[in-house]
Amino acid sequence: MELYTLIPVLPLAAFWINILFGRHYIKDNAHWISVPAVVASWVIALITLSDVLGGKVFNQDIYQWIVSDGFKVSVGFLVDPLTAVMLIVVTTVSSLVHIYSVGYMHKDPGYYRFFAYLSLFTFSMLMLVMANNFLQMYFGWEAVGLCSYFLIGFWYQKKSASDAAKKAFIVNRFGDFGFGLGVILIFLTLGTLHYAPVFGSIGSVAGQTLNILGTEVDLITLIALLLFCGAVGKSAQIPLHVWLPDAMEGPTPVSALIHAATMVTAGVFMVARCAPIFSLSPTTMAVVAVVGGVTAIFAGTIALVQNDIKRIIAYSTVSQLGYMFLACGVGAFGAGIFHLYTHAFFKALLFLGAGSVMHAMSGEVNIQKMGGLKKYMPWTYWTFLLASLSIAGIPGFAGFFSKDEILWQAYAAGPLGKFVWVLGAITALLTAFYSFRIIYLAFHGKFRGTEEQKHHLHESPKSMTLPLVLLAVGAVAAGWVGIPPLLGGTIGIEHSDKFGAFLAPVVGHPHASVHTHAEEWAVMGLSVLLAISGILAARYCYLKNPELPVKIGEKFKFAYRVLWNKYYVDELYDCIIVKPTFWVARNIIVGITDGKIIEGVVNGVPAAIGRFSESFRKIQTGFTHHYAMVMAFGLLAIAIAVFFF
Amino acid sequence: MLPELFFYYNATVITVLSALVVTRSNPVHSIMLMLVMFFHIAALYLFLNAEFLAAIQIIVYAGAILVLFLFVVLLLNLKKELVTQIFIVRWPLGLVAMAGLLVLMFAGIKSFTLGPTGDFTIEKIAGETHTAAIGTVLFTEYIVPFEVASLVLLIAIIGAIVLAKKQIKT
Amino acid sequence: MVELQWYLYLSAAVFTIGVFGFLTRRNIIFMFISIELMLNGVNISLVSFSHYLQDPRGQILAFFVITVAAAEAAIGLAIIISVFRNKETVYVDEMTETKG
Amino acid sequence: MTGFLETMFSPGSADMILTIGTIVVKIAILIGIVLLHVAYAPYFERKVIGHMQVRMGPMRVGPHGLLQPIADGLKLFFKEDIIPAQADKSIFYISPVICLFTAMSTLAVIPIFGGFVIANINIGILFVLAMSSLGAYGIVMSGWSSNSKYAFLGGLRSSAQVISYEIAMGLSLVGVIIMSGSLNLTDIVAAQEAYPLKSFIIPQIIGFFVFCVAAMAETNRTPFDLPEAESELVAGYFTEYSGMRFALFFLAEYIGMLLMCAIAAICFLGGWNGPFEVPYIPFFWLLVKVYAFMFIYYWVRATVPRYRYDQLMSLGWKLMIPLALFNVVLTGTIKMLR
Repeated sequence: MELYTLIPVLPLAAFWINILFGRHYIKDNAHWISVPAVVASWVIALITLSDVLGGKVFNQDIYQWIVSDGFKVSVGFLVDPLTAVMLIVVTTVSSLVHIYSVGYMHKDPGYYRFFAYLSLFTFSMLMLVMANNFLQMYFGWEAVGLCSYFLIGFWYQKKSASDAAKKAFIVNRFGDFGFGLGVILIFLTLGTLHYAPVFGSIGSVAGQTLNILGTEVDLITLIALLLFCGAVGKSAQIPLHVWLPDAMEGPTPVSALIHAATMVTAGVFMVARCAPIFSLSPTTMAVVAVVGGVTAIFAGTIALVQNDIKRIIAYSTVSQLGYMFLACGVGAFGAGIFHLYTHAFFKALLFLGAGSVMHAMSGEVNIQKMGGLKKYMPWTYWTFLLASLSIAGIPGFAGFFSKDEILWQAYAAGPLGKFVWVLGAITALLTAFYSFRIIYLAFHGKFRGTEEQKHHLHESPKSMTLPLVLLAVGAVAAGWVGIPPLLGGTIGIEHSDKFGAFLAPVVGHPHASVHTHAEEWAVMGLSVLLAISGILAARYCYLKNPELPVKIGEKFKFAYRVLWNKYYVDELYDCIIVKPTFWVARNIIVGITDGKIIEGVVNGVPAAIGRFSESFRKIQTGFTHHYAMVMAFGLLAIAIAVFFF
Repeated sequence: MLPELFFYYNATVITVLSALVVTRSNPVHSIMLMLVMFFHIAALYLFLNAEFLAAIQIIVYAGAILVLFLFVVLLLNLKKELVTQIFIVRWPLGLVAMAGLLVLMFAGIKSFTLGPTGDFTIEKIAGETHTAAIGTVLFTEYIVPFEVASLVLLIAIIGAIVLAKKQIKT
Repeated sequence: MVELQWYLYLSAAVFTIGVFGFLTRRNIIFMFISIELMLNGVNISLVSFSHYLQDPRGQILAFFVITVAAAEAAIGLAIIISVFRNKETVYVDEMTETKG
Repeated sequence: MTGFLETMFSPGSADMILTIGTIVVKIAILIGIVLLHVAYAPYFERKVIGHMQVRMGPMRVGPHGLLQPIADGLKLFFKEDIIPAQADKSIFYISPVICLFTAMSTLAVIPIFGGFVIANINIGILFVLAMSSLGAYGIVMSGWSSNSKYAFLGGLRSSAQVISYEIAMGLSLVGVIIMSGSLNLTDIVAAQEAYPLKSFIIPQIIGFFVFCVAAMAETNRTPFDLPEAESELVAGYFTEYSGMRFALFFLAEYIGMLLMCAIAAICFLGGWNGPFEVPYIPFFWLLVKVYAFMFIYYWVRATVPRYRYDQLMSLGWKLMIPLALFNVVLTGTIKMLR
């Protein structure tokens, strides 16, 4: 058995142990099971990375899952550069979140349950990224969705939490439906679900069309769009982004792990994994780029005015995910994955920092009621600041390299690229602004909460600050593996940094048109300028002139209202989907289908049978021998029939 | 000559004993006759190169299942059995069914021909002993049915305990 | 060498005797014994097939038949005991609760 | 067994007569030895227990009472054979025979020393287990057919006990089977030569312990002699037997004991292998081991009080069987890892 198999198996074992014995035996020692398991996975993931860096690619089936005539699916693992990167991201963040949770979930009645679910999630995510066929990926895809449901609704006594869990689950279902159809379509087209043969032969069906209701649709475009549907749902892109901000009802470590670093990025991972399919469909690529760009700016604007610290970060996540799709859409899959990788560190750090703040503030999430926390919780403050600098894209930090890479690749990718580049650049400004808005409102100035809260302020325990510090290292240094050639990063392939060169065998390399270094410098300079101006604007608005934002809000009342209400998307969905569904359910299904048809059938059939059996049951004498005799003579009759006819 | 004699002896004894088994009035006698019959079946298995099955036949059938029957018979302690009628009123019907089946089966067997043979030869069994040969097949190709069989037994044990337990008055 | 047919004749004979017992005995214990007879008849044919076809599967099947027989005996006898406890009888023609 | 049968049935084989002749001679030798041992085993027992209770034991008949067994045998021969009026005669006749038959036929597979075994079959251990499981028939049938409540209760108790402890005994032998990879008793002895002390006693110490306890229970010996508890059941399942038929039970019991000792010696103590070879007496070490084991039987009888019935059952089911299962898992794991 390969060592790699252990990576997902260890968290699975931890899950089973915790869920089976947690309630009565393990109780508050659950972390002694889950943490070592996940850390061990992390160690093996590091070994895996070094193997892959050494040029090893592992692709092997370990178990025949389904064999049904021509349909064969196995559980197998594919370890290539893309998987290796994802393994590092998932296991690192998961380990740190596990450790963080030891402090954060301390004294929670569902302690063992929490760790069991976290481990199950880690297992599912690892299955997703290590899959070597679409069905296994789909399994992982659904399993992470399920874990997300469990964990959002972890405090299920709270109605808002269970509602949010249901919302996340149902909204994801829309996307997964598309994804499932895409997988089925791949199987129908190519007769297999393994990556290698699918990607190898997808080119052969280029140009084929499918007749749907009289319209000729390009087959590959249809497949890619259906797959992208899944990505839209899972990665919370427009129009299915509504679940992610609500998902913040779950415990904060969950937000950091699932709704920032790993699960929501599964969509990006999937698109990058299916790069050979997407690359063949320019239409889909354009859709991906535009959806990503629009989501980025859309979520960024909403984040400007929100007050809930976790929701701001959640919208920021949506926005950054848009960035990643933007990169994928212009063909720079490597840049997208690079941003995914750096984003995992600084976004997890932001969430864990927010969790630390909430821990200190006894669960308060409104940044308007915070302020001046810098001196009470220095560790949290400094790590949070580093993460914010990183997300804002200040040179030297991880976020800078990935964001710059995306913006440059977008700029270099033709007219559509230019358009999404503009969206991305504006988003960069917004990102810097709202990130530092949190810093200035929460950590600077005077404390605006109650006296009781002030009395209670404290730095979080070691088990919480340690992951913060470790993630802060990542938030600063993670980007250094992908320093662009322009700044002296080694050149693997032309126009590529080390990271891109590492991933190039899997996701390919964008065909950038020839541009001058001057242009590249200009793009980079502009993004840095935007980031700095965003920070300064935030400083001006929230530190120097605290009345200014209020005034602006009064002046542009309509815009403010729209942003405050998140563009009324939830209300829109309520009107066009939720209300009609309820109406149909209540009036048609309950009233007519259930009440008349089904009940009529349900009551009518038994009544008829009852009348019929009234006369028929007299055959049942109750004598076993009569039955046995009938059986024997029946057997005899059949035997005679077979023998003589 | 001897193998034929051995077989005919066994076959006769098995047939006669099974006929006696179903017609005795005393269940204890019937069970003892069945015990003897099982021995002869085990001997047939030995003759068919299935020594492990022969041992299983004795251990499981004679040593466990029949003892279970015996226990139940003793537990019920039937006094009426010896004086009441043995067969149901319409027992000739059963005889007809039996005769019909027998004739049909014999007729079917007469025209029976053997298909292609496999690789489980006497030499192979002698080479690795029958137990090992059967075990290899059982634990590789038939491991899932084997596990299912263990579950069936487990369920049977639990079911038997639940059924036979005296109701605890609450 | 004994022909396979002879084993099959024997098997059929034991089986039909079992059928006869099952169909005609009043005592439920004897009905169970008859079932055991039928199973043994089948086992004889399985093992002889296995021998003559030189294929282990017949013996594997016989092995499973014995397993199932054990389970069946355990459950069946437990049922007998619990019926006897409630009805004080082992005669199936006195158990007609399932009459329609 | 296949080989055995085929040799016997191969038509026109000149070896046939020779083979059968050898077997008959072997059987005669074995039965002679065993009957001699069985005759003197009770004498040995009475002496051991006597000395443990600071008395002499049988002293009257012959020097140091050496002729006592012969006197006892003669007495049993001439006693009247009483058959209860209400007894089920056929079963009453046959049950002591079943007891003796199962015990005696087991002797066929016991190797006395390398090469000397009547039937060197590949399923030796299974045969032993099969026969000991049949022993229950003789006991329960004798109890039932006597038509007496003491005998009946004794029979039921005994068969329940034998069946329960047979599981533990079988499972304790599984460890040995796993380690030697064979069901053939001669092969098992051969497999032990590679181990310390030329025996499985160290790696299979748990199995040995379970086997010892189960063997005592199987043979209805103190502290598990409930079926024949004089104070409760008069004499248990053979209360109604007398004379020769009683002697058959007696014989079966002591042969059973001898068998258990022999199997313990063969499966756990290395059989006829010893620290050094004794010239001309290849079975010397087996004999030593068997008698040492038998001495432990008597020792236990002289010192340990009888168990209560529920204690006996819970000991068997709740301690011995789990322990034996644990041993199986442990042995299997170690075997797999090596």
